[in-house]
Amino acid sequence: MTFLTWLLLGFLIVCALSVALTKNLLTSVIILMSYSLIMSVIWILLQSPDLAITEAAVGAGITSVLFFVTLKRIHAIDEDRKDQDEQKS
Amino acid sequence: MSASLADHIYEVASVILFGIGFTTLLLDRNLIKKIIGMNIMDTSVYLFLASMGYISGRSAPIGDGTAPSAENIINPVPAGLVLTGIVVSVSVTALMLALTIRLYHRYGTLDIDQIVTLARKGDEP
Amino acid sequence: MSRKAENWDTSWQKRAADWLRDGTDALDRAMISEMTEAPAVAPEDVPGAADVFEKKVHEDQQKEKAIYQTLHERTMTRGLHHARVLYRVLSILVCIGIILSLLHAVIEMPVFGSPDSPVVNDVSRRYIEDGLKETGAVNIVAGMILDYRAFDTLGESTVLFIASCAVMILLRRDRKRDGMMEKGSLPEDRDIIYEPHFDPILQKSAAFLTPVILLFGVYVVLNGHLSPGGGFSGGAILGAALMLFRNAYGVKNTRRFFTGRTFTTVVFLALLFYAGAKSYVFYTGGNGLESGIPLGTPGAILSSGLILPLDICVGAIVSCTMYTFFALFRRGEV
Amino acid sequence: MALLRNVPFASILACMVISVISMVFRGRIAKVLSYLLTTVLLAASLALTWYFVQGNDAFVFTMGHFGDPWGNELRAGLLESIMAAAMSLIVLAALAGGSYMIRSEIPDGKKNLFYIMADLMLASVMALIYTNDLFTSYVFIEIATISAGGLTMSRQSGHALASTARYMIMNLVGSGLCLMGITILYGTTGHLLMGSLHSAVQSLFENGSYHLPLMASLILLTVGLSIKSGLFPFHEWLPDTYSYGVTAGSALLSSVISKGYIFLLIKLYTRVFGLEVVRASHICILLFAFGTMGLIVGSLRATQAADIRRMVSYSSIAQIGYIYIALGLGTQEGVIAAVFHMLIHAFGKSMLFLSSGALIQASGGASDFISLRGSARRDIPAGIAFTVGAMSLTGVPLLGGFVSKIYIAQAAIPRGGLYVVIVLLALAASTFLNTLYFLRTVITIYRSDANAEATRHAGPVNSLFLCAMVILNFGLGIASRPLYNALLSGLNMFI
Repeated sequence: MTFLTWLLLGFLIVCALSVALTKNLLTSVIILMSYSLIMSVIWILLQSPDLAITEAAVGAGITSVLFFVTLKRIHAIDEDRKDQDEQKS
Repeated sequence: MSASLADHIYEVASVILFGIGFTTLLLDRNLIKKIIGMNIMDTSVYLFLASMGYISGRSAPIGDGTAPSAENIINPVPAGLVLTGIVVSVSVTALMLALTIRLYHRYGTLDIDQIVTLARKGDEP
Repeated sequence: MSRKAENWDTSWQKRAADWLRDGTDALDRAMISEMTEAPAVAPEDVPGAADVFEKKVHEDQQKEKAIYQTLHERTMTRGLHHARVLYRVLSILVCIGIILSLLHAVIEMPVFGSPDSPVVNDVSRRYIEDGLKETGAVNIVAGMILDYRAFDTLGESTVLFIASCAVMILLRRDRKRDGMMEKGSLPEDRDIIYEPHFDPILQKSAAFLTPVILLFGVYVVLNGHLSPGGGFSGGAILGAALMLFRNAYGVKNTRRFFTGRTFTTVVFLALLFYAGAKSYVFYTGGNGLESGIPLGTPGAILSSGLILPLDICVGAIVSCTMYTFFALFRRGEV
Repeated sequence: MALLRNVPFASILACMVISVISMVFRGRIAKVLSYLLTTVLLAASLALTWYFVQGNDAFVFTMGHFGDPWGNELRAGLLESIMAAAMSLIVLAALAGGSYMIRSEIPDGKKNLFYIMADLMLASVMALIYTNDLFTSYVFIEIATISAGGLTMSRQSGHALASTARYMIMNLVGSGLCLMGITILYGTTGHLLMGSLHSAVQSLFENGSYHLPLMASLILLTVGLSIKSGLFPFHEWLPDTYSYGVTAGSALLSSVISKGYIFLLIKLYTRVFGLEVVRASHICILLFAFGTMGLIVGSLRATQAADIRRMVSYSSIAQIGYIYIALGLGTQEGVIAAVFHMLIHAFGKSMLFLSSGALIQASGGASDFISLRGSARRDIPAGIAFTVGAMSLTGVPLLGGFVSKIYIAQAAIPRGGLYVVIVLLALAASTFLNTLYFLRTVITIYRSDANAEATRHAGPVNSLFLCAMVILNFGLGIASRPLYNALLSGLNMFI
């Protein structure tokens, strides 16, 4: 039990550090997703199943989807720009 | 020091996460990274809060239809507060992401310093 | 040594140095290539040599000027690089400083998991021991957030509401005045390129999964007072199911049952009911009246007074808001 | 009479309900609803004030059937009701006085969303004023943050969006620190309601246990709230945010939201930690020092500004500095002087923002000092209002700013020694600088110049409200003694 706790908390910190240090945005969003999943396991360890369900649905689910859609929009804007530039030149 | 650190393992972990998240939110220049940092910071505080409610050897705050005894159940208050907090942070995240999309449309960059400079120079990129 | 040099580009030291410098030194490389470029030797015995010589001197001067220019820029950007390195180091120091100072305070906090910490007091005891009697909810957390501390939760639903309004300010397209707004939002046909390929695998699995997820979400919402979950988690699950459906079947099919008007109506009714019901409870509570809401038998699905209807309201608000966030992010329209 | 006890809860709920109803209507109806709401709230808060002036004691309103340590609570006293009345009046004035700009700058389909933001901002400030519960105040801090962002960005220009991003980031940092502070406080005491917290914190300080965590939470809460209200080292977001939004938005941000945060901080100091504890900790000296520096830096930057709204924004930093100086004295007189200056600044600054907006409108939309020449001749009420506001904040007798400066100096005297010297020097320096930049502006706007054909008047409603606010400012200056006494008895009820 204690070992599991140490492992999960260590994992959380590693995730947070790598999110802060990676350059690629998609990677960091995916790491954030796994961070949220680990967090929801920790809520179970802390005997709070309500939080575990909410974190899994909101943190790992909805928030990550919103991040992905944002990245997609940004990518789409980039493509749009490129198209316009090509049309101009 | 080390003994007391081992007693406070959740608190220590959440403080470290808080520091990482706070620094990313305040000092990273990429807007999306900032938002991620905000999420990490918020969840770290929730971890801190929830770890205060835990009492070793007791079970989750769900009864079985009979009046439970306070000796067997963990403190339910932090769980309720964290539940509220999670929803608040997801709303703020959505708002910030929407703002990021608009700013990227306008200025074609995610770097907040560049955005501010461009905004000062004149409206159009 | 040579091995090390070979691996330098991929080694962690290089990466760390790059990270510290915040990117590669493109300018340095350009500088080096310019410096090492062999100067073209002009032939001496061509007629009009003096002219060529003049030209060459001129070119040299130009080149020199350019090099000075680059040198100047380089020193300037060197300064910038130093500033960036300083910035990074500073941010690490700030991080460590915050962590250490908070650690200092935190290790004096009550020991983790001990039953004697100040947090375990009358407050939690009453929630646990009398919660069932006073709120009728088996799930103590649900009883706490929707009855004892209901004002917080009302505030939280309001946060969702105001966030969705703010996202609308930012992303909703106005059909009438589209010209005045920036041409930001993607036109529909453009969106189709990025959106549905009407992928058969996705559609088949969505056809199977969406009802299951919806059912689970409804279960979580309706059992909020009996089991873990409640309005927020259930609403988020329902919202996720809507997103999945939208991704698999596209906008047109989703708009058959969910438009901006649906969002407005549902959120309007749910929030008004929520605020009205809670105002009644606050009014009676604040003025020392009985609320007269029956609590029912604990454990039954129709029990615990207002908690079940409020959970349903919260679930409706959360699911619609989450889906609306998604739709606005996708197209600027629900 | 018993009905008046419902005013605090009813005003918060009314704001929420009106905002939800505004969602289904168009901008025009939403506007009417907002006006109606603020008027009713103003009347109700005045009635509540009258109820307390009669000699009734402060009361606690339980939100639900469970009292102090278990459920949420609101608490109302004289201080709270005065603040609530002032805030609803300012919201009404800002919305009505700035409506010409809302009409032209915000797209039609989104006007109702702007009014929703304003209504919810009023709800959050009301909740911050009345609440007796720390976690509720966190939730409403977030609502205030989002609504402030919404008010700023509804102008949709690139500037406004960029400054909203900076504003939101700094404010999220502040909210995170506040949440951490609340968490530590909860972890050491086990309470969230201010009444129980107060006794728990006092007994902990007497025992000497958990001293470090308590100090940490005090510092975190102070730093968080001062970041959000724009105290000196954290003020960088403020000028951009105040000068690129719509006029009504800047007036609301500077006069209502930042005051809500400061009021919450005062509440924490007096009702949770107790002034003795705050004075014993060094945070007070820090606030005092930062307030002084903010005063000087804000005034200096204001003299350099080339744009009228930027100048007014920088002068806001200086005025926030005054409030923190008074608060940093750590005495009861200091707190009253801070509240008094908060009121004066709220009225004066909203008037300055509104009148400068009208002057800019009268100069064809340009806000630099050259285009503004002679604008006061084109819009006479706005010119008068700007002059009066400038005079009040500079500290001309008969006006509120003069009295509040005297109160701040008076409050410093009991602390003795260095405090008096610093306060007097800072007051003198800032008065000099205030005179410098306000005089320049007033001379500029009254100069005759060729720009006379660019006349777009801000409308009669704007002029009407500006005149009303001019009268109010004079009233505050002349009737300062009763107000001061009311605040004093309010603070006594408070603790």
